Amino acid sequence: MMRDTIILRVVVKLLLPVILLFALYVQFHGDYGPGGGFQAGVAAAAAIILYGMIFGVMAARAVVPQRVVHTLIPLGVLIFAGTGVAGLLLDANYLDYTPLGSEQKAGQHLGILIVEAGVFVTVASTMLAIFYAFGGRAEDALADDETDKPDDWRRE
Amino acid sequence: MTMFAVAMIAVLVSLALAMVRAIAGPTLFDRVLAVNSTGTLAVLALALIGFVTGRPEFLDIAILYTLLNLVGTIAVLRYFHPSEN
Amino acid sequence: MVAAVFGVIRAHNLFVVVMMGGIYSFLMATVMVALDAVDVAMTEAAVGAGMSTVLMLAVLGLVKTREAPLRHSPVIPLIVCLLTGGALIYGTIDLPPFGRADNPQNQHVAPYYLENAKKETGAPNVVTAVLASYRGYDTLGEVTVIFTGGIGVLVLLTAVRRRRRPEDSSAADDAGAEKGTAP
Amino acid sequence: MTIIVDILSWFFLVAGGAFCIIGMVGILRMPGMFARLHAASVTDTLGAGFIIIGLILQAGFTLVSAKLIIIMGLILLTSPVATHALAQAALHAGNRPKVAHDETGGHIAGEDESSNS
Repeated sequence: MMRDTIILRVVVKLLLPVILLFALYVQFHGDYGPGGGFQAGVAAAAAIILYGMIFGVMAARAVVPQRVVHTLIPLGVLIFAGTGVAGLLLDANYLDYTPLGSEQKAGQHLGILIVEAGVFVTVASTMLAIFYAFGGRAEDALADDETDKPDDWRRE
Repeated sequence: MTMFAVAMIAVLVSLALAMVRAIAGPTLFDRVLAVNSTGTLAVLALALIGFVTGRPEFLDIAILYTLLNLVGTIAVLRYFHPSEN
Repeated sequence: MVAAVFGVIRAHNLFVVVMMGGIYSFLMATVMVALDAVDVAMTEAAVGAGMSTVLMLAVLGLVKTREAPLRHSPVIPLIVCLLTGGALIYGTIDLPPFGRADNPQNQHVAPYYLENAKKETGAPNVVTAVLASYRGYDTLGEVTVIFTGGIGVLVLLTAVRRRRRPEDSSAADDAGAEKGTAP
Repeated sequence: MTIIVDILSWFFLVAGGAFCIIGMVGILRMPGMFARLHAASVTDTLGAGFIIIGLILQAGFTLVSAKLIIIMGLILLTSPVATHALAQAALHAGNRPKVAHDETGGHIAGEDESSNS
Protein backbone atom coordinates (compact mmCIF):
# COMPACT_ATOMS: atom_id res chain seq x y z
CA MET A 1 0.00 0.00 0.00
CA MET A 2 2.53 2.51 1.16
CA ARG A 3 5.34 1.26 -0.91
CA ASP A 4 3.99 2.22 -4.28
CA THR A 5 3.14 5.84 -3.66
CA ILE A 6 5.77 8.25 -4.86
CA ILE A 7 4.51 11.08 -2.67
CA LEU A 8 5.14 9.16 0.50
CA ARG A 9 8.54 8.02 -0.61
CA VAL A 10 9.72 11.51 -1.51
CA VAL A 11 8.33 13.18 1.60
CA VAL A 12 9.71 10.52 3.90
CA LYS A 13 13.10 10.90 2.31
CA LEU A 14 12.83 14.64 2.93
CA LEU A 15 11.72 14.15 6.52
CA LEU A 16 14.30 11.57 7.54
CA PRO A 17 17.25 13.96 7.94
CA VAL A 18 14.97 16.42 9.71
CA ILE A 19 13.93 13.86 12.30
CA LEU A 20 17.47 12.63 12.81
CA LEU A 21 18.76 16.18 13.13
CA PHE A 22 16.01 16.96 15.59
CA ALA A 23 16.93 13.87 17.59
CA LEU A 24 20.53 15.05 17.80
CA TYR A 25 19.32 18.51 18.77
CA VAL A 26 17.25 17.06 21.59
CA GLN A 27 20.19 14.92 22.63
CA PHE A 28 22.76 17.68 22.92
CA HIS A 29 20.38 20.45 23.85
CA GLY A 30 19.11 18.41 26.78
CA ASP A 31 21.33 20.44 29.11
CA TYR A 32 19.51 23.63 28.24
CA GLY A 33 15.97 22.70 27.34
CA PRO A 34 13.69 19.74 27.66
CA GLY A 35 14.96 16.43 26.44
CA GLY A 36 17.87 14.12 26.84
CA GLY A 37 19.07 10.74 25.81
CA PHE A 38 15.76 8.95 26.25
CA GLN A 39 13.66 11.24 24.11
CA ALA A 40 16.38 11.61 21.50
CA GLY A 41 16.76 7.86 21.25
CA VAL A 42 13.06 7.43 20.68
CA ALA A 43 13.04 10.14 18.00
CA ALA A 44 15.98 8.61 16.17
CA ALA A 45 14.36 5.19 16.31
CA ALA A 46 11.15 6.77 14.99
CA ALA A 47 13.05 8.01 11.95
CA ILE A 48 14.37 4.57 11.11
CA ILE A 49 10.98 3.00 11.83
CA LEU A 50 9.29 5.45 9.49
CA TYR A 51 11.77 4.49 6.81
CA GLY A 52 11.14 0.83 7.51
CA MET A 53 7.39 1.24 7.32
CA ILE A 54 7.51 2.97 3.97
CA PHE A 55 10.27 1.09 2.23
CA GLY A 56 9.88 -2.26 3.96
CA VAL A 57 11.69 -3.70 6.93
CA MET A 58 14.34 -5.22 4.70
CA ALA A 59 15.37 -1.78 3.45
CA ALA A 60 15.66 -0.54 7.01
CA ARG A 61 17.74 -3.59 7.85
CA ALA A 62 20.04 -2.65 5.01
CA VAL A 63 20.47 0.84 6.48
CA VAL A 64 20.97 -0.26 10.07
CA PRO A 65 21.87 -3.94 10.05
CA GLN A 66 20.35 -6.11 12.71
CA ARG A 67 23.73 -7.20 13.94
CA VAL A 68 24.71 -3.59 14.58
CA VAL A 69 21.49 -3.04 16.52
CA HIS A 70 22.05 -6.10 18.64
CA THR A 71 25.58 -4.97 19.39
CA LEU A 72 24.49 -1.46 20.27
CA ILE A 73 21.97 -2.50 22.95
CA PRO A 74 24.57 -3.73 25.45
CA LEU A 75 27.06 -1.12 24.25
CA GLY A 76 24.89 1.70 25.60
CA VAL A 77 24.66 0.08 29.03
CA LEU A 78 28.40 -0.50 28.94
CA ILE A 79 29.00 3.17 28.12
CA PHE A 80 26.91 4.18 31.10
CA ALA A 81 28.46 1.72 33.50
CA GLY A 82 31.92 2.32 32.09
CA THR A 83 31.62 6.00 32.89
CA GLY A 84 31.02 5.01 36.48
CA VAL A 85 33.99 2.67 36.47
CA ALA A 86 36.14 5.40 34.97
CA GLY A 87 35.28 7.61 37.92
CA LEU A 88 36.17 4.68 40.19
CA LEU A 89 39.54 4.25 38.51
CA LEU A 90 40.24 7.96 38.76
CA ASP A 91 40.01 7.83 42.55
CA ALA A 92 36.42 8.92 43.09
CA ASN A 93 33.07 7.34 43.83
CA TYR A 94 31.16 5.25 41.33
CA LEU A 95 29.30 7.47 38.84
CA ASP A 96 31.10 10.55 40.12
CA TYR A 97 32.07 12.51 37.02
CA THR A 98 34.16 15.18 38.70
CA PRO A 99 37.61 13.74 37.92
CA LEU A 100 36.81 13.39 34.23
CA GLY A 101 37.48 17.06 33.56
CA SER A 102 39.93 19.67 34.65
CA GLU A 103 37.52 21.16 37.16
CA GLN A 104 34.28 20.05 38.74
CA LYS A 105 31.94 21.73 36.29
CA ALA A 106 33.72 20.50 33.19
CA GLY A 107 33.92 16.99 34.59
CA GLN A 108 30.25 16.90 35.46
CA HIS A 109 29.31 18.28 32.08
CA LEU A 110 31.39 15.71 30.23
CA GLY A 111 30.02 12.94 32.40
CA ILE A 112 26.44 13.97 31.74
CA LEU A 113 27.10 14.07 28.02
CA ILE A 114 28.65 10.61 27.97
CA VAL A 115 25.91 9.13 30.12
CA GLU A 116 23.22 10.65 27.92
CA ALA A 117 24.96 9.19 24.90
CA GLY A 118 24.79 5.78 26.55
CA VAL A 119 21.09 6.18 27.24
CA PHE A 120 20.55 7.33 23.65
CA VAL A 121 22.31 4.31 22.17
CA THR A 122 20.46 1.83 24.35
CA VAL A 123 17.00 3.29 23.87
CA ALA A 124 17.29 3.78 20.13
CA SER A 125 18.69 0.32 19.47
CA THR A 126 16.20 -1.39 21.75
CA MET A 127 13.28 0.28 20.02
CA LEU A 128 14.74 -0.65 16.65
CA ALA A 129 15.31 -4.24 17.70
CA ILE A 130 11.72 -4.58 18.88
CA PHE A 131 10.49 -3.04 15.67
CA TYR A 132 12.61 -5.38 13.59
CA ALA A 133 11.35 -8.36 15.53
CA PHE A 134 7.66 -7.45 15.38
CA GLY A 135 7.62 -5.52 12.12
CA GLY A 136 9.46 -8.19 10.18
CA ARG A 137 7.00 -10.82 11.32
CA ALA A 138 4.03 -8.52 10.73
CA GLU A 139 5.24 -8.01 7.20
CA ASP A 140 5.38 -11.76 6.70
CA ALA A 141 1.86 -12.06 8.07
CA LEU A 142 0.61 -9.36 5.73
CA ALA A 143 2.30 -11.07 2.81
CA ASP A 144 0.53 -14.30 3.78
CA ASP A 145 -2.70 -12.36 3.95
CA GLU A 146 -2.29 -11.13 0.42
CA THR A 147 -1.74 -14.45 -1.21
CA ASP A 148 -5.36 -15.41 -0.73
CA LYS A 149 -6.75 -11.98 -1.47
CA PRO A 150 -7.69 -11.34 -5.09
CA ASP A 151 -7.36 -7.56 -4.89
CA ASP A 152 -3.64 -7.13 -4.39
CA TRP A 153 -3.47 -3.45 -3.64
CA ARG A 154 -0.67 -3.81 -1.16
CA ARG A 155 1.77 -5.50 -3.45
CA GLU A 156 4.45 -3.49 -5.21
CA MET B 1 -2.83 37.81 26.60
CA THR B 2 -6.53 37.76 25.89
CA MET B 3 -5.92 36.84 22.28
CA PHE B 4 -4.05 33.71 23.29
CA ALA B 5 -6.91 32.77 25.56
CA VAL B 6 -9.42 33.22 22.77
CA ALA B 7 -7.41 31.09 20.36
CA MET B 8 -6.85 28.55 23.12
CA ILE B 9 -10.58 28.22 23.71
CA ALA B 10 -11.14 27.80 19.99
CA VAL B 11 -8.52 25.07 19.79
CA LEU B 12 -9.96 23.28 22.81
CA VAL B 13 -13.46 23.36 21.34
CA SER B 14 -12.06 21.92 18.11
CA LEU B 15 -10.28 19.21 20.11
CA ALA B 16 -13.58 18.25 21.70
CA LEU B 17 -15.26 18.04 18.30
CA ALA B 18 -12.43 15.90 16.95
CA MET B 19 -12.77 13.61 19.94
CA VAL B 20 -16.45 13.15 19.19
CA ARG B 21 -15.62 12.11 15.65
CA ALA B 22 -12.86 9.81 16.86
CA ILE B 23 -15.26 8.01 19.16
CA ALA B 24 -18.26 7.96 16.87
CA GLY B 25 -16.51 7.58 13.51
CA PRO B 26 -18.11 4.72 11.60
CA THR B 27 -15.02 3.52 9.76
CA LEU B 28 -11.50 3.14 10.95
CA PHE B 29 -10.34 5.79 8.51
CA ASP B 30 -12.59 8.36 10.11
CA ARG B 31 -10.90 7.66 13.38
CA VAL B 32 -7.44 7.93 11.84
CA LEU B 33 -8.46 11.26 10.38
CA ALA B 34 -9.69 12.44 13.75
CA VAL B 35 -6.48 11.29 15.44
CA ASN B 36 -4.43 13.15 12.88
CA SER B 37 -6.44 16.33 13.44
CA THR B 38 -6.11 15.84 17.18
CA GLY B 39 -2.36 15.78 16.77
CA THR B 40 -2.33 19.00 14.79
CA LEU B 41 -4.62 20.68 17.29
CA ALA B 42 -2.46 19.44 20.16
CA VAL B 43 0.56 21.07 18.50
CA LEU B 44 -1.35 24.34 18.29
CA ALA B 45 -2.52 23.98 21.89
CA LEU B 46 1.08 23.40 22.99
CA ALA B 47 2.32 26.51 21.21
CA LEU B 48 -0.50 28.54 22.71
CA ILE B 49 0.14 27.16 26.21
CA GLY B 50 3.75 28.23 25.85
CA PHE B 51 2.66 31.76 25.05
CA VAL B 52 -0.04 31.88 27.72
CA THR B 53 2.32 30.82 30.48
CA GLY B 54 4.98 33.17 29.18
CA ARG B 55 7.59 30.50 28.46
CA PRO B 56 7.47 30.13 24.69
CA GLU B 57 10.90 28.49 24.45
CA PHE B 58 9.52 24.97 24.85
CA LEU B 59 8.40 24.52 21.30
CA ASP B 60 10.64 21.49 20.83
CA ILE B 61 7.83 19.32 22.12
CA ALA B 62 5.55 20.72 19.46
CA ILE B 63 8.09 19.86 16.75
CA LEU B 64 8.36 16.34 18.12
CA TYR B 65 4.57 16.03 18.06
CA THR B 66 4.41 17.11 14.45
CA LEU B 67 6.92 14.49 13.43
CA LEU B 68 5.42 11.67 15.46
CA ASN B 69 1.94 12.47 14.24
CA LEU B 70 2.91 11.44 10.73
CA VAL B 71 4.69 8.34 12.01
CA GLY B 72 1.61 7.26 13.95
CA THR B 73 -0.78 7.82 11.09
CA ILE B 74 1.36 5.90 8.64
CA ALA B 75 1.79 3.09 11.15
CA VAL B 76 -1.97 2.67 11.48
CA LEU B 77 -2.41 2.52 7.72
CA ARG B 78 0.55 0.23 7.25
CA TYR B 79 -0.45 -2.48 9.66
CA PHE B 80 -4.16 -2.44 9.08
CA HIS B 81 -5.71 -5.67 7.83
CA PRO B 82 -8.31 -4.68 5.27
CA SER B 83 -9.97 -8.06 5.51
CA GLU B 84 -10.87 -7.71 9.16
CA ASN B 85 -12.62 -4.38 9.19
CA MET C 1 -9.14 12.62 28.14
CA VAL C 2 -11.92 10.91 30.03
CA ALA C 3 -13.70 10.58 26.72
CA ALA C 4 -10.63 8.87 25.26
CA VAL C 5 -10.64 6.37 28.10
CA PHE C 6 -14.31 5.61 27.56
CA GLY C 7 -13.53 5.14 23.90
CA VAL C 8 -10.90 2.60 24.86
CA ILE C 9 -13.36 0.75 27.03
CA ARG C 10 -16.19 0.69 24.55
CA ALA C 11 -14.24 -0.16 21.42
CA HIS C 12 -13.93 -3.76 20.34
CA ASN C 13 -11.63 -3.33 17.39
CA LEU C 14 -8.14 -3.29 18.85
CA PHE C 15 -6.92 -0.78 16.28
CA VAL C 16 -9.40 1.67 17.67
CA VAL C 17 -8.13 0.96 21.17
CA VAL C 18 -4.57 1.74 20.15
CA MET C 19 -5.59 4.96 18.45
CA MET C 20 -7.57 6.09 21.47
CA GLY C 21 -4.46 5.42 23.51
CA GLY C 22 -2.56 7.71 21.15
CA ILE C 23 -5.09 10.49 21.63
CA TYR C 24 -4.88 10.00 25.38
CA SER C 25 -1.12 10.36 25.26
CA PHE C 26 -1.32 13.53 23.19
CA LEU C 27 -3.73 15.13 25.64
CA MET C 28 -1.76 13.88 28.62
CA ALA C 29 1.41 15.48 27.29
CA THR C 30 -0.47 18.74 26.81
CA VAL C 31 -1.54 18.56 30.45
CA MET C 32 2.08 17.94 31.44
CA VAL C 33 3.18 21.06 29.59
CA ALA C 34 0.45 22.99 31.34
CA LEU C 35 1.91 21.71 34.63
CA ASP C 36 5.38 22.97 33.57
CA ALA C 37 6.86 19.47 33.47
CA VAL C 38 8.33 19.79 30.02
CA ASP C 39 10.71 16.86 30.25
CA VAL C 40 7.93 14.53 31.29
CA ALA C 41 5.76 15.92 28.50
CA MET C 42 8.46 15.25 25.96
CA THR C 43 8.89 11.69 27.16
CA GLU C 44 5.15 11.16 27.08
CA ALA C 45 4.94 12.56 23.57
CA ALA C 46 7.82 10.49 22.28
CA VAL C 47 7.11 7.22 24.01
CA GLY C 48 3.38 7.22 24.60
CA ALA C 49 2.08 8.88 21.49
CA GLY C 50 4.74 7.83 19.06
CA MET C 51 6.64 4.73 19.88
CA SER C 52 4.24 2.57 21.85
CA THR C 53 1.52 3.23 19.29
CA VAL C 54 3.76 2.13 16.46
CA LEU C 55 5.01 -0.96 18.26
CA MET C 56 1.53 -2.02 19.33
CA LEU C 57 0.32 -1.62 15.78
CA ALA C 58 3.21 -3.72 14.57
CA VAL C 59 2.10 -6.38 17.03
CA LEU C 60 -1.47 -6.04 15.84
CA GLY C 61 -0.22 -6.84 12.37
CA LEU C 62 0.48 -10.29 13.78
CA VAL C 63 -2.60 -11.09 15.78
CA LYS C 64 -6.34 -10.90 15.40
CA THR C 65 -7.69 -7.41 15.71
CA ARG C 66 -10.92 -8.27 17.45
CA GLU C 67 -11.25 -8.46 21.17
CA ALA C 68 -12.06 -11.96 22.36
CA PRO C 69 -15.51 -12.32 23.90
CA LEU C 70 -15.57 -12.49 27.66
CA ARG C 71 -15.74 -15.95 29.12
CA HIS C 72 -16.87 -15.00 32.58
CA SER C 73 -18.64 -12.14 34.21
CA PRO C 74 -16.69 -8.88 34.55
CA VAL C 75 -18.31 -7.98 37.86
CA ILE C 76 -15.60 -9.27 40.21
CA PRO C 77 -12.70 -7.55 38.38
CA LEU C 78 -14.79 -4.39 38.31
CA ILE C 79 -15.27 -4.55 42.07
CA VAL C 80 -11.55 -5.14 42.61
CA CYS C 81 -10.66 -2.18 40.38
CA LEU C 82 -13.14 0.09 42.13
CA LEU C 83 -11.82 -0.93 45.55
CA THR C 84 -8.21 -0.29 44.51
CA GLY C 85 -9.07 3.05 42.97
CA GLY C 86 -11.05 4.02 46.03
CA ALA C 87 -8.14 3.10 48.28
CA LEU C 88 -5.75 5.18 46.16
CA ILE C 89 -8.08 8.16 46.20
CA TYR C 90 -8.46 7.75 49.96
CA GLY C 91 -4.68 7.83 50.17
CA THR C 92 -4.48 11.09 48.29
CA ILE C 93 -6.67 12.79 50.87
CA ASP C 94 -3.81 12.71 53.33
CA LEU C 95 -1.37 14.26 50.85
CA PRO C 96 -0.51 17.91 51.36
CA PRO C 97 -2.17 20.35 48.97
CA PHE C 98 -0.76 20.66 45.46
CA GLY C 99 2.17 22.99 44.94
CA ARG C 100 2.57 24.51 48.41
CA ALA C 101 6.06 25.70 49.17
CA ASP C 102 6.28 24.08 52.60
CA ASN C 103 5.29 20.60 51.44
CA PRO C 104 7.68 17.86 52.52
CA GLN C 105 8.91 17.08 49.01
CA ASN C 106 9.81 20.71 48.51
CA GLN C 107 11.74 20.80 51.79
CA HIS C 108 14.00 17.79 51.45
CA VAL C 109 16.51 17.75 48.60
CA ALA C 110 14.70 19.81 45.99
CA PRO C 111 15.99 23.20 47.22
CA TYR C 112 19.52 21.86 47.22
CA TYR C 113 19.15 20.66 43.64
CA LEU C 114 17.56 23.89 42.50
CA GLU C 115 20.21 26.04 44.13
CA ASN C 116 23.32 24.03 43.38
CA ALA C 117 22.60 22.14 40.16
CA LYS C 118 23.84 24.83 37.85
CA LYS C 119 26.84 25.64 40.03
CA GLU C 120 28.01 22.08 40.45
CA THR C 121 27.20 20.46 37.11
CA GLY C 122 27.09 23.34 34.67
CA ALA C 123 23.82 22.12 33.20
CA PRO C 124 21.11 24.78 33.13
CA ASN C 125 18.31 22.23 32.97
CA VAL C 126 17.86 20.95 36.49
CA VAL C 127 16.03 17.83 35.37
CA THR C 128 18.96 16.69 33.28
CA ALA C 129 21.38 17.43 36.09
CA VAL C 130 19.33 15.45 38.58
CA LEU C 131 18.77 12.54 36.25
CA ALA C 132 22.27 12.13 34.98
CA SER C 133 24.39 13.25 37.88
CA TYR C 134 22.69 13.28 41.27
CA ARG C 135 20.55 10.24 40.58
CA GLY C 136 22.98 8.43 38.35
CA TYR C 137 22.25 5.07 39.91
CA ASP C 138 18.53 5.36 39.19
CA THR C 139 19.15 6.20 35.57
CA LEU C 140 21.59 3.34 35.24
CA GLY C 141 18.87 1.09 36.58
CA GLU C 142 16.39 2.41 34.05
CA VAL C 143 18.79 1.80 31.20
CA THR C 144 19.33 -1.71 32.47
CA VAL C 145 15.57 -2.24 32.54
CA ILE C 146 15.27 -1.15 28.92
CA PHE C 147 18.18 -3.38 28.01
CA THR C 148 16.57 -6.34 29.74
CA GLY C 149 13.24 -5.67 28.04
CA GLY C 150 14.86 -5.58 24.62
CA ILE C 151 16.76 -8.79 25.30
CA GLY C 152 13.58 -10.48 26.49
CA VAL C 153 11.64 -9.55 23.39
CA LEU C 154 14.45 -10.71 21.17
CA VAL C 155 14.82 -14.04 22.93
CA LEU C 156 11.10 -14.77 22.82
CA LEU C 157 10.54 -13.81 19.22
CA THR C 158 13.63 -15.34 17.69
CA ALA C 159 13.05 -18.60 19.56
CA VAL C 160 9.51 -18.96 18.21
CA ARG C 161 10.59 -18.09 14.73
CA ARG C 162 13.38 -20.66 14.67
CA ARG C 163 11.07 -23.42 15.75
CA ARG C 164 8.45 -22.58 13.19
CA ARG C 165 10.64 -22.34 10.12
CA PRO C 166 14.03 -23.93 10.67
CA GLU C 167 15.27 -23.51 7.11
CA ASP C 168 14.22 -19.90 6.76
CA SER C 169 16.65 -17.30 5.52
CA SER C 170 16.30 -15.58 8.87
CA ALA C 171 18.57 -18.16 10.48
CA ALA C 172 21.50 -15.90 9.70
CA ASP C 173 19.80 -13.06 11.55
CA ASP C 174 19.22 -15.32 14.52
CA ALA C 175 22.86 -16.26 14.64
CA GLY C 176 23.71 -12.57 14.68
CA ALA C 177 21.21 -12.03 17.45
CA GLU C 178 22.78 -14.71 19.59
CA LYS C 179 26.24 -13.36 19.05
CA GLY C 180 25.11 -9.84 19.78
CA THR C 181 23.15 -10.53 22.91
CA ALA C 182 25.43 -13.09 24.46
CA PRO C 183 27.62 -10.63 26.41
CA MET D 1 3.75 50.02 15.95
CA THR D 2 2.89 47.64 18.77
CA ILE D 3 -0.78 48.32 18.37
CA ILE D 4 -0.61 47.43 14.69
CA VAL D 5 1.15 44.15 15.46
CA ASP D 6 -1.36 43.43 18.20
CA ILE D 7 -4.30 44.06 15.94
CA LEU D 8 -2.79 41.90 13.23
CA SER D 9 -2.12 39.02 15.56
CA TRP D 10 -5.61 39.37 17.05
CA PHE D 11 -6.94 39.01 13.54
CA PHE D 12 -4.75 36.02 12.72
CA LEU D 13 -5.39 34.20 15.97
CA VAL D 14 -9.14 34.67 15.84
CA ALA D 15 -9.23 33.67 12.19
CA GLY D 16 -7.13 30.59 12.92
CA GLY D 17 -9.36 29.58 15.79
CA ALA D 18 -12.42 30.09 13.64
CA PHE D 19 -10.95 27.94 10.89
CA CYS D 20 -10.10 25.22 13.42
CA ILE D 21 -13.66 25.14 14.65
CA ILE D 22 -15.01 25.23 11.10
CA GLY D 23 -12.83 22.32 10.09
CA MET D 24 -13.80 20.23 13.08
CA VAL D 25 -17.50 20.98 12.63
CA GLY D 26 -16.97 19.83 9.07
CA ILE D 27 -15.41 16.62 10.34
CA LEU D 28 -18.49 16.10 12.45
CA ARG D 29 -21.12 17.03 9.90
CA MET D 30 -19.80 16.01 6.49
CA PRO D 31 -21.30 12.86 5.02
CA GLY D 32 -18.84 10.18 4.10
CA MET D 33 -15.20 9.70 4.74
CA PHE D 34 -13.76 11.52 1.75
CA ALA D 35 -15.76 14.66 2.36
CA ARG D 36 -14.41 14.68 5.88
CA LEU D 37 -10.88 14.69 4.52
CA HIS D 38 -11.59 18.07 2.92
CA ALA D 39 -12.89 19.45 6.18
CA ALA D 40 -9.86 18.23 8.09
CA SER D 41 -7.49 19.90 5.68
CA VAL D 42 -9.05 23.26 6.55
CA THR D 43 -7.84 22.82 10.12
CA ASP D 44 -4.46 21.55 9.07
CA THR D 45 -3.59 24.34 6.68
CA LEU D 46 -5.62 27.47 7.29
CA GLY D 47 -6.26 27.06 11.01
CA ALA D 48 -2.73 26.05 11.94
CA GLY D 49 -1.21 28.53 9.52
CA PHE D 50 -3.17 31.50 10.80
CA ILE D 51 -2.59 30.68 14.46
CA ILE D 52 1.12 30.22 13.94
CA ILE D 53 1.40 33.46 11.94
CA GLY D 54 -0.34 35.23 14.79
CA LEU D 55 2.09 33.74 17.28
CA ILE D 56 5.06 34.71 15.12
CA LEU D 57 3.83 38.30 15.09
CA GLN D 58 3.69 38.19 18.88
CA ALA D 59 7.08 36.54 19.28
CA GLY D 60 9.00 38.98 17.14
CA PHE D 61 12.29 38.23 15.50
CA THR D 62 13.62 35.59 17.90
CA LEU D 63 14.50 31.92 18.12
CA VAL D 64 10.90 31.24 19.09
CA SER D 65 9.59 32.48 15.78
CA ALA D 66 12.23 30.42 13.99
CA LYS D 67 10.89 27.35 15.75
CA LEU D 68 7.35 28.37 14.90
CA ILE D 69 8.30 28.65 11.25
CA ILE D 70 9.82 25.17 11.45
CA ILE D 71 6.60 23.84 13.00
CA MET D 72 4.51 25.47 10.31
CA GLY D 73 6.68 24.03 7.57
CA LEU D 74 6.48 20.57 9.11
CA ILE D 75 2.70 20.76 9.48
CA LEU D 76 2.34 21.92 5.91
CA LEU D 77 4.59 19.08 4.81
CA THR D 78 3.25 16.23 6.89
CA SER D 79 -0.48 16.66 7.13
CA PRO D 80 -1.22 16.62 3.38
CA VAL D 81 0.96 13.54 3.14
CA ALA D 82 -0.93 11.86 5.94
CA THR D 83 -4.21 12.80 4.30
CA HIS D 84 -3.00 11.46 0.98
CA ALA D 85 -1.93 8.17 2.51
CA LEU D 86 -5.23 7.95 4.34
CA ALA D 87 -7.27 8.59 1.23
CA GLN D 88 -5.33 6.06 -0.75
CA ALA D 89 -5.59 3.40 1.91
CA ALA D 90 -9.32 4.03 2.24
CA LEU D 91 -9.80 3.83 -1.50
CA HIS D 92 -7.91 0.58 -1.73
CA ALA D 93 -9.74 -0.88 1.24
CA GLY D 94 -13.00 -0.64 -0.65
CA ASN D 95 -14.37 2.76 0.30
CA ARG D 96 -15.78 4.77 -2.55
CA PRO D 97 -16.46 8.49 -2.39
CA LYS D 98 -20.07 9.45 -2.11
CA VAL D 99 -20.97 11.60 -5.09
CA ALA D 100 -24.08 13.52 -5.97
CA HIS D 101 -26.83 11.80 -8.00
CA ASP D 102 -25.52 8.46 -6.85
CA GLU D 103 -28.57 6.86 -5.38
CA THR D 104 -27.27 3.34 -4.95
CA GLY D 105 -23.49 3.72 -4.68
CA GLY D 106 -21.46 5.32 -2.00
CA HIS D 107 -21.52 2.28 0.16
CA ILE D 108 -18.88 2.57 2.82
CA ALA D 109 -17.32 -0.64 3.95
CA GLY D 110 -17.66 -1.21 7.64
CA GLU D 111 -20.39 1.33 8.21
CA ASP D 112 -22.29 -1.28 10.15
CA GLU D 113 -19.51 -1.04 12.71
CA SER D 114 -21.14 2.06 14.16
CA SER D 115 -23.64 -0.15 15.90
CA ASN D 116 -21.17 -2.03 18.01
CA SER D 117 -18.25 0.31 18.63
